[in-house]
Amino acid sequence: MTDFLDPLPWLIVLPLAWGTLAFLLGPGRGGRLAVAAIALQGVLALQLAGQLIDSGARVYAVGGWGASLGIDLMADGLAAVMLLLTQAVALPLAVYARGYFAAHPKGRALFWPMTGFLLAALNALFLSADLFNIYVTLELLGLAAVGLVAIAGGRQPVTAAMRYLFATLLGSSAYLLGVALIYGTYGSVSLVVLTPLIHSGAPLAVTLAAALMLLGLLLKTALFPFHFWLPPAHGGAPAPVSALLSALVIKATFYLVLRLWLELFAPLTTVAAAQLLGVLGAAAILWGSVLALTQSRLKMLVAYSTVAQVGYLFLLFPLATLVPPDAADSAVQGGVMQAVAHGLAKAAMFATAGSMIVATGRDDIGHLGGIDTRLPLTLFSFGLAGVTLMGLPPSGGFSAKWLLLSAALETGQWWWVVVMIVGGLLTAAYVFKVLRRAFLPVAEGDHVARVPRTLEFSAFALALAAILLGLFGAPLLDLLAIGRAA
Amino acid sequence: MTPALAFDLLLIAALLWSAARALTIADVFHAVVLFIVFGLLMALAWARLSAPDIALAEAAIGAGLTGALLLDAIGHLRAKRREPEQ
Amino acid sequence: MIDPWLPALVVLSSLLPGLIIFFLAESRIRLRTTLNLVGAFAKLALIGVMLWGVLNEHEYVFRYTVLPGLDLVLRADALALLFVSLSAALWLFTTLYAIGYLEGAPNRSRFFGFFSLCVTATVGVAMAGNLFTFFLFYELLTLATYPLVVHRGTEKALRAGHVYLAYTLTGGALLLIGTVWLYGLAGQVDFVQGGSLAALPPETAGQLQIIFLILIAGLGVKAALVPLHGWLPMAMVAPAPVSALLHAVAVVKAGAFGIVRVVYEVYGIEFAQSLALLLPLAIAASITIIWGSLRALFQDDLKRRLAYSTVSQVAYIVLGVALFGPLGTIGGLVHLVHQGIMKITLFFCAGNYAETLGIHKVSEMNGVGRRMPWTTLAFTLGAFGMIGVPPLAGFISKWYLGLGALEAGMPWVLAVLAASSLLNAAYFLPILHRAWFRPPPTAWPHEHIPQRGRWETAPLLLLPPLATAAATLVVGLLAASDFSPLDWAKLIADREYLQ
Amino acid sequence: MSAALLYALAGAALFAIGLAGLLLQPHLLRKILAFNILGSGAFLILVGLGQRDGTADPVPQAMVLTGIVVAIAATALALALARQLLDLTGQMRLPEDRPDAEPVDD
Amino acid sequence: MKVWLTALIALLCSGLALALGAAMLALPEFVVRLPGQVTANLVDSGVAHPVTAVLLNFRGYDTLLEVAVLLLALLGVFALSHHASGHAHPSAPAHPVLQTLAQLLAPLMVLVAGYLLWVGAHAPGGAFQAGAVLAAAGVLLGLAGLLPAWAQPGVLLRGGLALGLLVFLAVAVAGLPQGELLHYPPALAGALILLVEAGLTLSIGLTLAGLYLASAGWRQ
Repeated sequence: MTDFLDPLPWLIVLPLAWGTLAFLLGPGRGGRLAVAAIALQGVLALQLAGQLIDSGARVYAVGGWGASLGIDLMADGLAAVMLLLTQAVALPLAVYARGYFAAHPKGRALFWPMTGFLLAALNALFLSADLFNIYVTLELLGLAAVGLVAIAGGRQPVTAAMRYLFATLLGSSAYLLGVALIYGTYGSVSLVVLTPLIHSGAPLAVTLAAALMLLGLLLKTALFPFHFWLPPAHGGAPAPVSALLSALVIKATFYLVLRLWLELFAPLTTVAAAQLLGVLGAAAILWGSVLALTQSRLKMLVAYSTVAQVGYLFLLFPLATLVPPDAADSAVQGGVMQAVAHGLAKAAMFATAGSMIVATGRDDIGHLGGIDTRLPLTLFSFGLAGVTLMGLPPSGGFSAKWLLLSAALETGQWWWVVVMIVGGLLTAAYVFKVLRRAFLPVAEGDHVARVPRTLEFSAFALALAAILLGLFGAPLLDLLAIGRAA
Repeated sequence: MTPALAFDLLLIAALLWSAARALTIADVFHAVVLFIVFGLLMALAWARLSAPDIALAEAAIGAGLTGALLLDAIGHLRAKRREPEQ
Repeated sequence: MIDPWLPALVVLSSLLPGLIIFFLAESRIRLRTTLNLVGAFAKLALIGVMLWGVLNEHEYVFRYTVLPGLDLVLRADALALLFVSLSAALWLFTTLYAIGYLEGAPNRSRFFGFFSLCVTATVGVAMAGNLFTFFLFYELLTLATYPLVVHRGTEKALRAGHVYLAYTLTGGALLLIGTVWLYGLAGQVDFVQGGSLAALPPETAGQLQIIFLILIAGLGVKAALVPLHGWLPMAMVAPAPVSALLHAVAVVKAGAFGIVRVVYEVYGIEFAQSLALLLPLAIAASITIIWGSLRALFQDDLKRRLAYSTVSQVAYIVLGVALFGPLGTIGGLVHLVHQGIMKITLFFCAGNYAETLGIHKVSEMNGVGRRMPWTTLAFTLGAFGMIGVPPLAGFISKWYLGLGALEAGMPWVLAVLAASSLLNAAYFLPILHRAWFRPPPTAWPHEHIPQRGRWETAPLLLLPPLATAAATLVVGLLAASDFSPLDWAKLIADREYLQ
Repeated sequence: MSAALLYALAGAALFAIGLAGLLLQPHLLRKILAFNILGSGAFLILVGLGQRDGTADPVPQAMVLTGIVVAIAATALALALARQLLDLTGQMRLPEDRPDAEPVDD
Repeated sequence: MKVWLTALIALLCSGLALALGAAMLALPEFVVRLPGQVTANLVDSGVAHPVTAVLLNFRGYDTLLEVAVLLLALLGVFALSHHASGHAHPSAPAHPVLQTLAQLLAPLMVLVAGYLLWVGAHAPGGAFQAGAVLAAAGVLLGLAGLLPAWAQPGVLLRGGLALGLLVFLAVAVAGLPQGELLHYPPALAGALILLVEAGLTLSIGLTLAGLYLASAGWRQ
């Protein structure tokens, strides 16, 4: 398919272009452009999904060379789902960011160009079918994320950004070393070419490469015990940035782990490794939730909640590795559903947290009194997002939990059931820790200002989407199935 | 052994030495200088690997610009140290 | 054909007003009231239509597939309508009462918003067509009632809310585990008369017993079965209308109703019997009955005494379910309705005492009958009903429970019933004696609402309890007539034991 | 074995050295040096293994050119952050205290 | 840091090195071999120098993203130097010798850059090396305080920085009607690549210089 309006290349070109133009326009400019462009990206993503539904997965040879000489892009159901998630989260957040930075100019100077490059990196990463090209997208993504964390300056954010930068650089270096080993073994970096070549008897170099690449990506995904960098970075950045990072950036590296595990390195995966990933996920769920409970700052609580929710994503590996296919399918569906649901819900949660902080003028759970009367919609949105994270029906979080639970019971791995249930209760504990504070009357000495309408409604849109996902999840799963059979 | 091999081994030894020293030597300024040396050695290595483009880039960017950035940072660090703590 | 949409509309008729009310300014009292009442009457009308249909063997089913193998089903069958009509009717009364009760109080939009959500969840629970749907509304009920429990925002209220969540969310988690496990075992099991698990291979019996245990535990939390009842007395800090709703209609009933569904329409009464699950259930219920009554004896706080009375009374329903045989079924089901009507009356009255004269303790009730004769009359009717004095509602329930016990060959249950009736008398009669025959104190603890002509208190506070009190009398007297709760319960029992 | 493979082995050693430095050295400048050495190691392996059969391979060479530019970009950003940290905290090392315990600015 | 932890990390790193070495010595024959393919397709690539062909044609997409990385890093440095407290160098009047040196060298360097750019088509060299030299010139001028007016922050400078990426994107998209993204018709390939490289050289030069000057505390 080579017509000028093919959505696939434009999903990458467009954000690069508007990011650069926003930079050209000058500090703080380009917000309107961004919103319009992201809306267009959303249309493109839908169009691409439509193509996939009509005619199956696509491979796109950039420059017409094709693997192994050139670089291939690949769009299958999984990629399409992630692309849809990205645009769906980015659009409300862009609207939100315009309002937020209007109220809070600190750090708006270069927000739009960096966001443009961030989104370009995400779309490019989801579409790439070339190991080295993925490395480049990873670096683009990492630097954009770090830049955004530091964008507002200040002691805590800059420290966090520094830590984050080293973590992400170390991660991508490990990944690059893996790529080098793969190329050195087979002479190609194209997924299409490599996937049939790798089998259980692969040379040591390949096993080593797999380990290095996965480790690097886990570090970037902040899976326990590699989570140390995440809370300060996500908790310290401006609210729209935190939302972007928690909702999308860590999902990108998770997506790569999933792809490599299920496709390229599938012949090398073992039950032991899968169980190990599951154990780390479980540890993340429990540890992250407990720490979230102990936080006194709202954004740090939400950030630790991300640490915990990342854990759920990794429960899919023990449930999907070397088990009956239907169980594996529902595990993968559950994991992806969790990624999508958490993306929407966590974006909403950070957005609402940001609004509450703007309204109360401080980032302190102890001073949320009166939010329920002044910002009812915001609090309602926070509650809805909380419902998704708790995995209560009807919500995307519940659908994900349901799929994972059924997979766990079907494969007789009841211990993951226990973990998920306990995690859900802990989530409820920290969500209600915030809600009950918000129900209190305004404490004397505090005052709760109103916030711009756009802040309230954009966050509400995200939260509502997370809930509706629970009612309309079936089509998403159909889309996900495209190209997964192979 | 052939002189080429000898040269390679020598070069590699120098690479490892400069790298290790750059990370362990006490004074940061010396560390940076050693790193620049390391960069130039890398350029040599690239030439040996019949990759002249990389050699050029490494010399110009890896050693040159990175070195300049690092030295400048050191200057900044020194200036900072000299100031009375506020 | 609109039929499938009727059940959905019943849910929406309170969901939409609720959601709108959230965003109404505090001052829009008239609009808020109109929305509430329109919703309540619309619901009643819809239910009326479906009652007629169901009586003529018609079923209304709304089905929507959420995920492959996971359907959201709303079904209006006889059993559902029994509970739905109860909820809808009592919701109307409670709304009126709450409007009067909260006059001038802060955060009313929030209150009525969650109040409507709460009823939405209840009717959803009533019409849930399978375990997943039931679980959905069961959890929604938890979320919708929490803000009502903590409505006052005091430290005490917040602590109560904490306990409430800890109990109910854990219960919900158990229910979820049981549901997933059962779905994994039997696919999605819709609620069908006579149950559907009997077909499963015999080697799954062990698992089914465990699942039953888990489900009952999950439901028992809301049904306040001993020892899972701890949250109920604490939740008394909530405003009176909330307590009324929690106890008479929404929360505890949701639990009890869930047990009914699980026993009759998931497992099937015969199958449950064959798995030897009924006797333990009956024993648990009996213990709860006695224990609740005993604790009630020693409460001076009026609402707490009523709370423990609820613990024991709701267990009657469970007991009826656990008695194998149609008569027991009838007793349990009819008590579902009767207990609701009687208990809500008592809570309305307790609220009136507190709001009008600041009376919270039994010991403060001397001579209150002279100051507030009508309220006290309603209270008396409710109390007699609870004790089981013929011909009031409570008598009918206990009568059938007794017959059911004999039919099921569990005569010892009669002893339990007798003992609990004695205990009921022991904790209600002293109140009545104080209220009617003791001389009133020189001054009431805190008289908020002075006597206004013939009105002993605000009209909106007085009329609802009188209405429900009258109802306790009527359902008792006209128990034999068509459309009486008893008649309806008989209809259900016939259909349950048909096969 | 070919000279290229020799350099690949050297790359492995460099990667290890850089990794150790990155993890062990508290001083930010040294961490940055370590990261560059780590990267050089990876680049050597990429080209070295790619040419282990003795034939020059332009593809990994081009990849390394890309990598070098990415590395300088990362280095510049890291240095800017380090300076910023120096200005704010007066030292060029990461504070080890729990960041969320720090006072909130703004 | 605790001693045992240090020891552990050291141990792990050496272990990694050994494992890598062992793996490298046990490699099988290549399955795919690209150098042949590169030379085979060199004719259509528009340039004679294989590395340039890979860099700007076969894997030009990598380069496109990489240019974005470079610009992005500069954005990050700008963002930080925005809030930099005044601890930058006092920009003292540069030494006259430096100034004359810069005046002599800068034009020469520009020439060299141009040559590298041109030669890149068939011999080692190309946009990155040229850009680096250009950057050196820029840094020199900057240190000498001789930066031309257009190099002061403003839309012109931003334009120069963004030019390379924008040109590259335009060329990439221009390929869409005939084929895929970044598709060069063989006839035009040489010209297009030169166009892209010219833009890149300028922008890379400015960006690299900017990275130095900005992080060296020159106010942006």
